Amino acid sequence: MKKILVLLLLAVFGIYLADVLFSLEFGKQFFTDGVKDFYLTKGPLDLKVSNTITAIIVNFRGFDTLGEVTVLFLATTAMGGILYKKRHKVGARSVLFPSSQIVMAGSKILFPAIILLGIYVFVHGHLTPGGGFQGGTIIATGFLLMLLAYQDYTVSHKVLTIVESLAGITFVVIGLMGLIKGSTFLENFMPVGTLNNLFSGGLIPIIYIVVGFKVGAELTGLIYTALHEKD
Amino acid sequence: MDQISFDISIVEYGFFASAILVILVGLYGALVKKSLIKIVIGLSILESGVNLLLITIGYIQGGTAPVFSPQLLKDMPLTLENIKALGNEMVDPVPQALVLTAIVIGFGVTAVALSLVIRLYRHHHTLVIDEIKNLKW
Amino acid sequence: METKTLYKKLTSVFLNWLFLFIVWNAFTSSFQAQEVITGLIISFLLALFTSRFFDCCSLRVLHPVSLFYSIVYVFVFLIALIRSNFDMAKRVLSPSLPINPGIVKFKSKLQSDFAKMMLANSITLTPGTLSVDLIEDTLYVHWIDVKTDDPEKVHAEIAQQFENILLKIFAE
Amino acid sequence: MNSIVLIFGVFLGGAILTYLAHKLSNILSSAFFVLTIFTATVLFYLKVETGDVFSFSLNGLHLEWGITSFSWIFSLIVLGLGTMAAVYSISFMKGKERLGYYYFNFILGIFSMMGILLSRDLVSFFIFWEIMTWSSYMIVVYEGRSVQKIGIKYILFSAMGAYAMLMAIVIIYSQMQSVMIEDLIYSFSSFSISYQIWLPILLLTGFGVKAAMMPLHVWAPGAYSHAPMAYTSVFSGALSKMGVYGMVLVFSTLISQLPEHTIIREVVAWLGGITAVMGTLWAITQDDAKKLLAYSSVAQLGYIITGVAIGTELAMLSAIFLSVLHALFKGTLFMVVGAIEKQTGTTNLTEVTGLIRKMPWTFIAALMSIIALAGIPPLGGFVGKWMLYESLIGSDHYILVILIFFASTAGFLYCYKFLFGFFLGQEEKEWDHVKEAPASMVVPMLILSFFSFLLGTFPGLILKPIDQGMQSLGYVPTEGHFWGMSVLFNEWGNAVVLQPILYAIMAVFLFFLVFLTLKGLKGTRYVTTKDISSSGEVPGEFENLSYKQNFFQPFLRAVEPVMKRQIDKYYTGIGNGIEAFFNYVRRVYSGNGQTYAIYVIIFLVILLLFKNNLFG
Amino acid sequence: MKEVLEIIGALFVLLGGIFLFLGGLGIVRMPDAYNRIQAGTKATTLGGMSLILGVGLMETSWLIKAVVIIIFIAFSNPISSHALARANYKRKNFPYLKNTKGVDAYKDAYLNENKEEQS
Amino acid sequence: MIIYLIFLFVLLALMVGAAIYSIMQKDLLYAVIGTGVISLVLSILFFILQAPDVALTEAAIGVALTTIIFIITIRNTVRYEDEHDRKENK
Amino acid sequence: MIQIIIYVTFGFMVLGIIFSAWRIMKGPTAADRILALDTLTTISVSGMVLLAYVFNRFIYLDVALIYGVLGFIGVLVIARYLEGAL
Amino acid sequence: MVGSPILFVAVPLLAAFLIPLFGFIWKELVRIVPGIVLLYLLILSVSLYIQVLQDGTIVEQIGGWAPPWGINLVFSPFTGLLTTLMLFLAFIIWLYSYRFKNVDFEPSKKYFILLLMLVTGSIGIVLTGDIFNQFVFIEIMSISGYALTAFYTGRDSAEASFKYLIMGSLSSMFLLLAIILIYSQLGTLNMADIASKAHLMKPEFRVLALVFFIVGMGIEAEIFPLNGWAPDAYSQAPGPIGAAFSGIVVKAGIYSIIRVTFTLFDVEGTMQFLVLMGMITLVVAEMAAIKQDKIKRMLAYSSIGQMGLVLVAFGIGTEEGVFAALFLMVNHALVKPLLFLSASYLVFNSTEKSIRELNGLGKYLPLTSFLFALGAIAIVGMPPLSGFWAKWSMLTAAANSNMILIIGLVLLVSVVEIVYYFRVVNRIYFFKKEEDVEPKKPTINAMVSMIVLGILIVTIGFYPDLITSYLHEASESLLDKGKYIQDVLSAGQSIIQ
Repeated sequence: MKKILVLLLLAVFGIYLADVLFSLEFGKQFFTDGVKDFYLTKGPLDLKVSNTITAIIVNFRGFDTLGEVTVLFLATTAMGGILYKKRHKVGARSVLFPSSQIVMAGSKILFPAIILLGIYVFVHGHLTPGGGFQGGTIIATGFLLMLLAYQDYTVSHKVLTIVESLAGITFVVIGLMGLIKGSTFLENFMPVGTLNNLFSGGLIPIIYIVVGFKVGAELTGLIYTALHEKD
Repeated sequence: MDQISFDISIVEYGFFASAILVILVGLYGALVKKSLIKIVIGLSILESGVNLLLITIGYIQGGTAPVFSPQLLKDMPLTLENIKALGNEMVDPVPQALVLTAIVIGFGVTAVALSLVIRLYRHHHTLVIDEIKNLKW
Repeated sequence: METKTLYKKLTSVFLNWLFLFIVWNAFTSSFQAQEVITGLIISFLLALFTSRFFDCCSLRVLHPVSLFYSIVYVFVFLIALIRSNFDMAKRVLSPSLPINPGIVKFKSKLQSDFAKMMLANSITLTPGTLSVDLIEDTLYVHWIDVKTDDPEKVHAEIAQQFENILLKIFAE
Repeated sequence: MNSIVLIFGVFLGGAILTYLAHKLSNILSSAFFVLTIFTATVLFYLKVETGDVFSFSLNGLHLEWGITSFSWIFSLIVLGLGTMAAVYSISFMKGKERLGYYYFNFILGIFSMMGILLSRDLVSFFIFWEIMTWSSYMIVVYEGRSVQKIGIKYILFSAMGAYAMLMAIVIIYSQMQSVMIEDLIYSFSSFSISYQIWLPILLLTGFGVKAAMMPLHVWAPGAYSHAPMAYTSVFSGALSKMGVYGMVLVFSTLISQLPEHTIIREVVAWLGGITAVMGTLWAITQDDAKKLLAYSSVAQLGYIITGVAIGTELAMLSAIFLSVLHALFKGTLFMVVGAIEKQTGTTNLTEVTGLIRKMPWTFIAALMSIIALAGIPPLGGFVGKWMLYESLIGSDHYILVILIFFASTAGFLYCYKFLFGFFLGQEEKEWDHVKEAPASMVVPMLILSFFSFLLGTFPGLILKPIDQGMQSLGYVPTEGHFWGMSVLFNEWGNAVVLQPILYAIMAVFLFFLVFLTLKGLKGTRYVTTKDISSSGEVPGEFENLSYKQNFFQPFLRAVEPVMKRQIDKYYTGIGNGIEAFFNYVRRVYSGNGQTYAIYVIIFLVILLLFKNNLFG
Repeated sequence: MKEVLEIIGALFVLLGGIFLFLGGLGIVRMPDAYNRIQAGTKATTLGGMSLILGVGLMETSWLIKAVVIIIFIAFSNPISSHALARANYKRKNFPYLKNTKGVDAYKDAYLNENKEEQS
Repeated sequence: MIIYLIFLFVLLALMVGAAIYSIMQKDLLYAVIGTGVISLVLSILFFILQAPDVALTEAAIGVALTTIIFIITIRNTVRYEDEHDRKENK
Repeated sequence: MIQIIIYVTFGFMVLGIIFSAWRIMKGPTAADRILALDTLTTISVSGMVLLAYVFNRFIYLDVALIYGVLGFIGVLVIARYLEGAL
Repeated sequence: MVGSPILFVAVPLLAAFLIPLFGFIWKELVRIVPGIVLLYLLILSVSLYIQVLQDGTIVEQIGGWAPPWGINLVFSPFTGLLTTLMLFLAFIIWLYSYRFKNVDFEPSKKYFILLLMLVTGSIGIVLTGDIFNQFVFIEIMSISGYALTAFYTGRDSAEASFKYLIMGSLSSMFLLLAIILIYSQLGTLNMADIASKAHLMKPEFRVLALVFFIVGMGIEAEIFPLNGWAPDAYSQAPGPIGAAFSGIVVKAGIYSIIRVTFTLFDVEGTMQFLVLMGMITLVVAEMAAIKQDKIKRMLAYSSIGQMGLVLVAFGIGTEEGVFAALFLMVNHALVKPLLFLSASYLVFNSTEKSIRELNGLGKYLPLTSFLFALGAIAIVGMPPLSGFWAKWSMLTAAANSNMILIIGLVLLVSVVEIVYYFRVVNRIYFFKKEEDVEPKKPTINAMVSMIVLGILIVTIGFYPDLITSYLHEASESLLDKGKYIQDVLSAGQSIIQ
């Protein structure tokens, strides 16, 4: 009964949505003077950032990114708060037993590489696809690999917290520096360099590195908290 | 070999339709399924559909990713005209930026949701949503 | 004793650094000065942090002999891989599915974890075999076409060619 | 400083001071309490004159405070009764808990009533009205007995009334962008016809609740009987008069402007009449003195409402006169009950007997008030009722007259019951320890009953100000023919024609009373009402043999069909129905998160389906 | 030179495609999980490697990165399939043995391990 | 040419199919695998729609992280959607 | 010529995808599904590289690289869960 | 230049990131720092607000890019008012929860971070001039909300939180869909830009976007069929958080829906729709409230009802209506937190948190009970407290727009409200205390915070002119759409040239 009702409702919803969306033509631009053109010219020319998406995320709409980082931060905090129990079982392991020697040996060599990959992704955020979030996620995945492979692998919560906090603080402080040095929050106050060089884009790589560290630490903490949740 | 023109005008509505379908399927899961985890799965599927829709909106036929890589610039001088010409052949970067944010946010929400599911299971020893209604009326 | 651990540590940091630096350059695949310098710094810092896991090998791997055998290994491996694929293709495509699966075991002579892992991986990718588990130095292998279950013979059949080269690479 | 603001300041400051002083000592608090009310009273009569206006603006509204000669009359009721009740309270409340709370709300009550009288605009009127409501509510529930029932009923009806009033005020404001009562009177005729009909009805609903008009009276008995008696005297005496005050305003200024006002007048007058009859009947059936008086109040207010609704000059005059008198005698009677309650611990008429010798002064006060209440000459009640009959007859409401006459005659029954039950009859050992109430309780009673006597004898004392007040409401100045208006008055107007005869009757009655009492004192053996040895039969063990038990049995049997249909029941039924409905509705919050999510989609689909209708 | 490389690359790509397909076919046809893992891993690993190498050859400036991807695939795929096989065994899904005559040398080790855990 | 379209349609269909699969599947582990497939296909679709950044993010978050969190939840709760199935499968 | 080869390759990949999808649907054990997912991942990585070539963007290779690495860990997670280690 | 609106977001974020570090240094800092931050922001907000009233709207750009391209924060008299109000409440709530029960044990760090972020999210929603940025802030707010709702481990809080989460996810989906529709048509995300170009959209897109916005933001704003999460969340969250929900979060929700309907789209019929929805919300909520036996749940329903009233007032659409709505919001923001705060001390040690357990507490917690009663009187709109003036403005606004039926209904519903509030007050004062409930005396800081609210309520009640001029400014600034667009879009011009 409920299923039929829901299906009917969804059908109506879908039909209306499709009706409107199908009036759009796939692969066409539907507006004449959007903000897009501005970004596509200012990004490479003024900011010297070849990846326009990065330019948008970090600079034009950097505030969103600050919010986004905060969301992740909050998700970690929230998870900690929600899963909080008064007594943690002494010696609770995240993983019941270690994996086979093959995986252990493999992860030993993959781990630095994955971390390096993460760093590469966020350092080159302004040149290639990817950036802080993706890099951070990759780093967290690297830690996840270690946590999966080894039973006794621990990540220091304190270090994670410190990294996370420092990164967050740096982000905000950079923003505030923009307010002081320039006139607005998150304004670029560094030389922008030349397009497609590693050292270009002014603040953008710096912010993305900060974001990378922060996201990496946050997601690692999140996974770590979740893994230790066991009855 | 140069660009193979990836002409997908025939599938004009394919992306829209499947995005909408995914949204609907996700919604169905969130609305009908009894298991809490299933609901969360439904919600995350929903998310994916919305993201796909957003990217589809930003797609421009024959456009390429909005990254001015050296390969694309080919030693052109960095003038406004050149950049504009290149930019006109690129897809809309704004929806992509938005989707990036949306994905990360969605992940955060999923994480919180799942930790709540664990809490609920700890408390009620069931995952059936119909049995978890101590708070009503 | 202390000097030895320090030495071990330093080698692992150095090797790690080298490894990461190579990987970095492979990632960037542009050899601009900026990139290289950044890569040096980053991979050094990272090597410091992750060196505690990077104990796969000693400095011996940089010896020319090792490097030579490494290349040999790659070729042997590739040949085995291709062979295995054709073998697999044959099995898959033949309508009767000519298989006789089973799990066999043998003991490996290799010492270091890394070497054992390489061996296991190689075995996985070579014809008709799939390493299921590695306990101490006993390797359990799922063999799609079991010919024998005597460990010695199995060893000769499956692992001999790789193990010899690996022994040379890691000089054990 | 403006004198009005000064008085309000005194009230508020006094209230807070009293409350705080209560934390230190009860005596200090009591002193502050009485002092506050006295100071305010004195200040009011010394300082405030009719011309005084204090105007200010608040939230973009122009508000004004000032006294008119009409509201001055009601201020007499409020302050006079208030002062007396305040003095009475001190002894009455001695030894009770939360005195500070009581005093605080008492002062606020008096303050808000004065505020109502002093407001010249509707908004401050409403504000004071609401302060009055909740401060009185606080005292109604003060003792906490069946508070969830009585208190809620009171606050519910008050709120409905107040909101009806607020709605009217809001509409008035939107119509003329001003809330001054004067402006309302002038521009009322320019309102559209539907407003002209609906606004008075809304206002009357509001006032009718406080004045305990027929279908809206159900809160009154409970509230009157549950408040401490010291406050009930104010409650029933003064607070309900605020409703009357408002009704007078509405009838004399708004409804009189309506082209077809008679229907409203008739309806309200009939409601008043029915209120009177029903109140009386219910009062007769009560065994509890408080309840009895409470219903009697309802009945009395019925007369007044009828008078107000008829609205001829004489009717209005009589209604206002009755209001003043009702304040006096009902105030006294509640105080009497309070005194008895204080001394004996109960107010059940069937239990307490023969207090006449133990509480003689109380008895005198009670007697005087009862006479006034019953409308027996020479006390004030008679004058008022006479005038009412006269005005009703004068305006051709013969059936109403019969109704009211019936009510007031039947009223004798409960008057008798009250008097007899408490004071006369056999004495019982149980009540031997009972002593006269303390002086501070007796004196206010006596003063009040003296005034009701005075006004019965010299109604001119109060009729003159009333006349002046009515002039300010737009009634023609009656200076010339005023005394001719009623056949009752002598040519000087300060006394009643039938005076000497009445005095004679009174004297004989009193003589007999004294004689009988004296005779009874000698050599009579008192048998308690529970003495079962007095008869051959063997009644039940604790059966009360007093014939107060089932006092008016035959009469009650006669009126039973009328009594059975209590309006209260209908209200309860409606209330229960509504609550059940609400209970049903709130099941939409099913507790299932998924259901809520489905609601979202349903809502969305509805919006989608009707989007063209909804959004242009 | 460039053309030749392109042609070679294209051939590699085609080979890769075929092996990817074979991998898919393998996991469909094989009778039990272990055999499927064998088929899937080998075929897709080689398929992916050769396809990527082919692309690297077609566009020589991409070669280094392509090799990196190849190495990653070659390194990680066997590990994951090994982990999968082990996990499958630990879930008591014992291998399909033809005519129940085949050998299962791992069973003893597995049972021993379980005993240790229980004790 | 037509093969590209088939490729695309297969991907789109696979995505929708995986969505339906993971909603309908009683075993939550398989449902999680289904979501993995969804994000995988989604990632390719993003890639095709010229959004490498998004594809990267979807891959990074959708494949490993979401999976691990779901898996952890399943580990801490139950693997099957309703109690009935759990009994049968144990 | 090259174009045709690429078309054909895409065709093979489509078949591979369909087979893997079928295996995911069909099961029967969890390992089969994960294996299919793994296969799908590898095919996707290859497909991405090929698409990068089609689109002629070098930077797209990064995506494939990262996808390869992460897909491996995703499979490992489920494998470890199946093992009972999580 | 006193400061910049960006600080309202940046400083709390900075503090939130710093708090974990402070936790390592000295545990007490974790508690103190948020208070300092909130106080600082409150002062800043007040001074900025004064400046804004004199010099006109401040439009703060971020990243140095002019509004259509960059994100901007708009500190207008309207948003400034809300910001100040929220910050004030946040400070009060912080003061209250400084030593509140369960906050005292370990995760207190998280509690304060989340509280700070809840406030920041709400403020961000109000200040931002960008539709997607608003979405991000809504998510920040919601996630902190989920976590805070589930903060108590013992109760059914996780259940409430999960419901909230389901609804919140749906909400964010609809918001994203609406953003997609708008972006596909206009290519811009800036609110002012959208508002100025809205007529360019195809009508079906506009209406669909509006519908999605209404559904999405209606969930945050607790419109009737969308508010199932609210009572649960309010009642299960810790007391101060319930106060924050009713005082801060809902305001943000209402703001967002108002911004969309008033500024973004000019679709005919929206106003009537708001009135309709507000009315339904009001009626149903009060119906549900009357039979509640859990005190906080009752307060929650009452809060929803009040929000319905606010929507009705907004829906009247005239300047007076908006003024009344703002007045109602201010009143509600002062009173409902007071009720929540005092109620949570009243039911502090009871397990059921039911109204029955309030019996006779007036004697044991006199001041708390008194403040509760004061709040009750104020919320039902009895003079002379602030609630009356709010209701008065609302009713006169309705009367001036000839919505007599609305007046009648609102008043009827108010009667219901009175009934259930006075039932509770009766119990507090006039019933015998239950044996097993041991009342707990509020701590000093909690007392102070409640008293401040009480004093404000009384003050506004006696002298509403204290705030009315600000409210008028605010309502004018909300209604003047042209000025908003011009303010925002012209602010960038100077920088571009």
